[in-house]
Amino acid sequence: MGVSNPAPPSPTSLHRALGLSDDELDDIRKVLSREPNHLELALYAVMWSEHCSYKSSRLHLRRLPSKAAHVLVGPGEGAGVIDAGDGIGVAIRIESHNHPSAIEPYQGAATGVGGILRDVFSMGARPLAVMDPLFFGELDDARNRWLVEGVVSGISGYGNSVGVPTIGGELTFDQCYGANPLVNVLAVGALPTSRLALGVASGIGNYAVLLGSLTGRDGIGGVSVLASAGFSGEDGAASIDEAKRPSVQVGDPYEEKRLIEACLELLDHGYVVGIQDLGGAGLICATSETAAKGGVGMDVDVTAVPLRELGMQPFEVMTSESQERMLAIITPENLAAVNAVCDKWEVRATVVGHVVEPALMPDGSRVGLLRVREGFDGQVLGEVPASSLADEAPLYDRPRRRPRDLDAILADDPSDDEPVGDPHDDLAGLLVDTAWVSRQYDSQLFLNTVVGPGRDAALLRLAGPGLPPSRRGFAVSTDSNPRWCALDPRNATALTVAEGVANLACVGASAQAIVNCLNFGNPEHPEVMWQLSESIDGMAMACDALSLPVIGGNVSLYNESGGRDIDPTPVVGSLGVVASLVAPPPGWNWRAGDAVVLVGHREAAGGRAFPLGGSRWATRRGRRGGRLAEFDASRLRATFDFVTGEVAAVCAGEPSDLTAVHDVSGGGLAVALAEMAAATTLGVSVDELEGHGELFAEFPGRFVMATSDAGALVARAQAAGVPVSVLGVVGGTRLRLGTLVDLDVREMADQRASALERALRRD
Amino acid sequence: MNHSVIVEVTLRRGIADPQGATIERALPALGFTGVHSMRAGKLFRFDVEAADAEEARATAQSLAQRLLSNPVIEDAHVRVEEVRPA
Amino acid sequence: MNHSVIVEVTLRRGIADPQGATIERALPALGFTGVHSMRAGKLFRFDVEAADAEEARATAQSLAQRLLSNPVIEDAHVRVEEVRPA
Amino acid sequence: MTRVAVVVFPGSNCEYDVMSAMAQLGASAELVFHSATTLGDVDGVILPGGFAHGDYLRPGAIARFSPVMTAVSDFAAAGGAVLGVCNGFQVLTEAGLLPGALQKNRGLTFLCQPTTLVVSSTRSVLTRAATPGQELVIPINHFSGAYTCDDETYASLVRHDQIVLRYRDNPNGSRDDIAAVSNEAGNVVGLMPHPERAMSTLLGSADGRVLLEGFLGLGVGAGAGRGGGVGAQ
Ligand SMILES: Nc1ncnc2c1ncn2[C@@H]1O[C@H](COP(=O)(O)OP(=O)(O)O)[C@@H](O)[C@H]1O
Ligand SMILES: [Mg+2]
Repeated sequence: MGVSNPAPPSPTSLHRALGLSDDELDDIRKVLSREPNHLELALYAVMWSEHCSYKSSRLHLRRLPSKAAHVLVGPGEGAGVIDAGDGIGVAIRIESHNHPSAIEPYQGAATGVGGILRDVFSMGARPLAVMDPLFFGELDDARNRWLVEGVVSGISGYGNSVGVPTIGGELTFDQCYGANPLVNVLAVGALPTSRLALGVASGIGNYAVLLGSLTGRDGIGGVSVLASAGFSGEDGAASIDEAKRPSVQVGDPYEEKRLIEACLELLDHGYVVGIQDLGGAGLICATSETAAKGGVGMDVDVTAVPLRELGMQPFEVMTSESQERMLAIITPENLAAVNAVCDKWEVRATVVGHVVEPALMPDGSRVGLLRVREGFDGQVLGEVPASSLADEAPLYDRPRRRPRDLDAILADDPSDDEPVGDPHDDLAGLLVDTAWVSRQYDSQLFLNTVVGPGRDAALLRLAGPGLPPSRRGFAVSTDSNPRWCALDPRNATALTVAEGVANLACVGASAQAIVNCLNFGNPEHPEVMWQLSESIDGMAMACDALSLPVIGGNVSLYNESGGRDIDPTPVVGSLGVVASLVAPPPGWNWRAGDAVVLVGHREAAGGRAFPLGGSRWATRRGRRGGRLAEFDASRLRATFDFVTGEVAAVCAGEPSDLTAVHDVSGGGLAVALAEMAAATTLGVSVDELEGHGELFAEFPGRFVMATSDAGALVARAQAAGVPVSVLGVVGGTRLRLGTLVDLDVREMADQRASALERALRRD
Repeated sequence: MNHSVIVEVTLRRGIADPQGATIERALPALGFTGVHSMRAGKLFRFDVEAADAEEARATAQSLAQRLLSNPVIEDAHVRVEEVRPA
Repeated sequence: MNHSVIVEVTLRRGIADPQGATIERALPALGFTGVHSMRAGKLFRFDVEAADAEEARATAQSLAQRLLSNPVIEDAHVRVEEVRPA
Repeated sequence: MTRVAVVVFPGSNCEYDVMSAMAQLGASAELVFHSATTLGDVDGVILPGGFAHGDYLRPGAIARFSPVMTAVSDFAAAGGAVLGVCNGFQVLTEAGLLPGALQKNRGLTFLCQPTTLVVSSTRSVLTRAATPGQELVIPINHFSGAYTCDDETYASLVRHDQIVLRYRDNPNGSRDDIAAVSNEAGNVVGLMPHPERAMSTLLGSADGRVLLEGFLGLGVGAGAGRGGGVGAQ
């Protein structure tokens, strides 16, 4: 299939139609020392978009700590990688697929899974697990129910079929996500450290081979406008050819499955010099980034790219976001061997690029040029410095402003509210089992899943095809709290990091690193930029205090609808390692007669003993103001270390009196106790509680533990300098919490189990 | 009156159809040559109680758009087939 | 000559159709009344190179029986639509 | 039985899990790619779970035409022990090696959850080491697992004692709670649950062992079931 000639020089309005500002056009002119042509303008437009260049957030992201001795690869590659021991690296990455999911929930979510997996196996890691933090509007709206069902079945349809277990996630409902749901996807993979691969092009004369699907007009964002500009003359934005509308991408998990197997086999054989996935901005992104990283030039032959549709323009070929494609850099000698592996897996492989010498500039410097050509020896359709696309995008320090009404909101504290109403209703409304979601996901493939969805963190054996033998395990948790973040994004994000570490501690894993997905509103609103900056500072503070590197992330901005921004929603994915995993952790399985103890400070750090600001309890009552607990690093560290050690001993098969562990998180102590009772249908009786505040206040750093020997556990906690108090004894069929709650456990458990499905089915 | 309706839902032109493509790739091995442009879609048959075919078509059209397809990626085509007393 | 073919695959009578039943159950809540006997099926469109419509139909029929449907639970119906030069 | 072929279609994904279960039981298992025309010198064949050819069209619909399936049919016809797990079961029904078909689950969602199975026949190569009425906790993991057949086929299944396992609490709408069926001879079995996922208490259950041990002819007393000597070729 042929490509047509480059379009004539751009009309002045074209760059704006493509989403480039006048200043950005000037920057391009400076880089090129001439006017860009249509194709070049299109390449800059996609590469300098917010999505690809992080132009509003890059300045702030630099404040996050990303280094540690065990970090093999930090931010900037497909995924971050840590050394997990035993010669095994663990790769992790999180990304958002919010906007596509809002219009086609099934395919939007499905292609989100596909994209994040490619990030992980582009590092040479076999994808072992997916998690899916999801945020929707309230379920009384039919469209939101349609979105939930579509998104969940999309993740299920793609993840199960591609053969990667989905082991957990988040599920949050709030009116602020009504028109703008958030669909984040996290993936973890593991590799023999010797197979680590990077997205770098090197070796003059090497080939860039495009692997996988045909290229169609998928997801050609604002650039689609260019098409009509190219054909319909003067005003680029005036008429959009219907046929060239950006089209929704459709996922093909079967292609991806074969692509995973083929790529890992290529890497095992050592046939690959560098490899990168094709994500946003497609081929132009993969070619310019690999060339820029290698300091080389690259010639790309647009006519070589296998196409799905007739009549595609060069800019469409270069920027298409067709799914299930990878770019591998190989030596010419290995081409036949690469083709043989690809044939076996029925994966298309086409040489589309040549690595070339950096060009000699008039000033004597050498610059790697990305050249788009019609045939390797044919006409040059566009020619730009590769690094100008990849690394030299504009950087904005957008105005920031603390919301003017924030003080009033903070002062309106629900902690002072009289607990009118029925605490049973309050508790029942907070108990929602997410099993309706997670049972639609294969959570067990590879025989690694020791703790699957529905508990605290997920815990998996660190094992998989092609990995060296190991007794280790790894744990993953995703956490977020937009209600907190709306009040105090700095402290809230720090506390969210702490929640993640607490969840890992519950399965005996010590936290090694985090990744983040920063879902925020419109960065052109100074309040949103303030939230983003505060949130990043809070994350940095917590990570410094807990010695956690941030090894990757993703920023999703412009999450708004009708001019209203979503509540700030930083999602933290945390990764931990268990040194010896030969027995399951205690989980929530307390037994009759066990003592139930609260480990950690009973009262929050900061102003109030039992803060209800931003709690689920308050939100249910329509109260969205108030103050949060403070992040107290030394308290948290001591408690986390103690709990992690206690549970890790159980995982290692050591004798222990510990029978159950659960951290106190969303919904507070009442919800934690109710969840444990529901899991076992065994009740508990707790006498002394400080009223509804202690039942429903939310602040991390507290754990409910059950033990067959309270004296021993209390002694160990005290020796570690961690506060501990005995709450009560397990037994009977009722959940009794002070004088406020007295419920039949079985009934409560049934209600909790069916709550989500009832809300979705409206009965 | 009962109108028997058929709604055909197919992916819009330009939208990738992995299912159709996979079926097409399997054909040569089965000895089918000369078969191409395979596209997979969905089919719904149902009865609509309506005074006349036009009313039935309108109901079916609305159902097709709102529930049976997502216009962002799919086209829906409605056919009113036969009429039987309700 | 290219013959454009449509194959409709529907569940055999007597075989339960949970998808059709689920859609039908959802209808009243969406304001659709008088719609019933909903059955869900599949649709395949493809081109067959053949000398004439009969040959095209025979190829499509065989494809429909051998691959596109599972005769244990499904019926397949073949329609040759239009003819275009190959 | 100690040598087992594990058939890999493009899109299969439980092959490594089955391999590891086989290794745990001391059998030597080898992956056989779908394009192979022979199975090699083996005593049994397993078609693992996954999504052969993406499950596009229908689960198993394209896979059954793979070259290796001719060898599998011949092996089965000669009395060899053949096991299809989940997607493998779907392939065996599409290939006509087992009666009936597997339809979408009643609730129209994928289901990954533990189920309790009741052994209803011990005449098959899968259940020959189990006892009738024995309950086993084994997870399911499928979208299309509702066993379907016409009345005539059903009567014949009952008459020939081909219903191998039933769900205690039917999760997917299968006819008569059927979770596994065999052919008339009992040497070809398909089941929707995943016994290889129930091999260790670390992962929740070890109840799959009795099935896979039986398949390998381990723990089968002389004269019980069809015995271990069903290997062909
Ligand atoms: N969308 C989802 N997909 C899969 N699992 C989920 C999803 N949402 C929640 N879960 C699981 O439900 C459990 C409870 O989630 P959550 O209340 O967020 O836990 P915590 O408060 O401990 O962080 C976790 O194991 C989580 O992985
Ligand atoms: Mg938790």
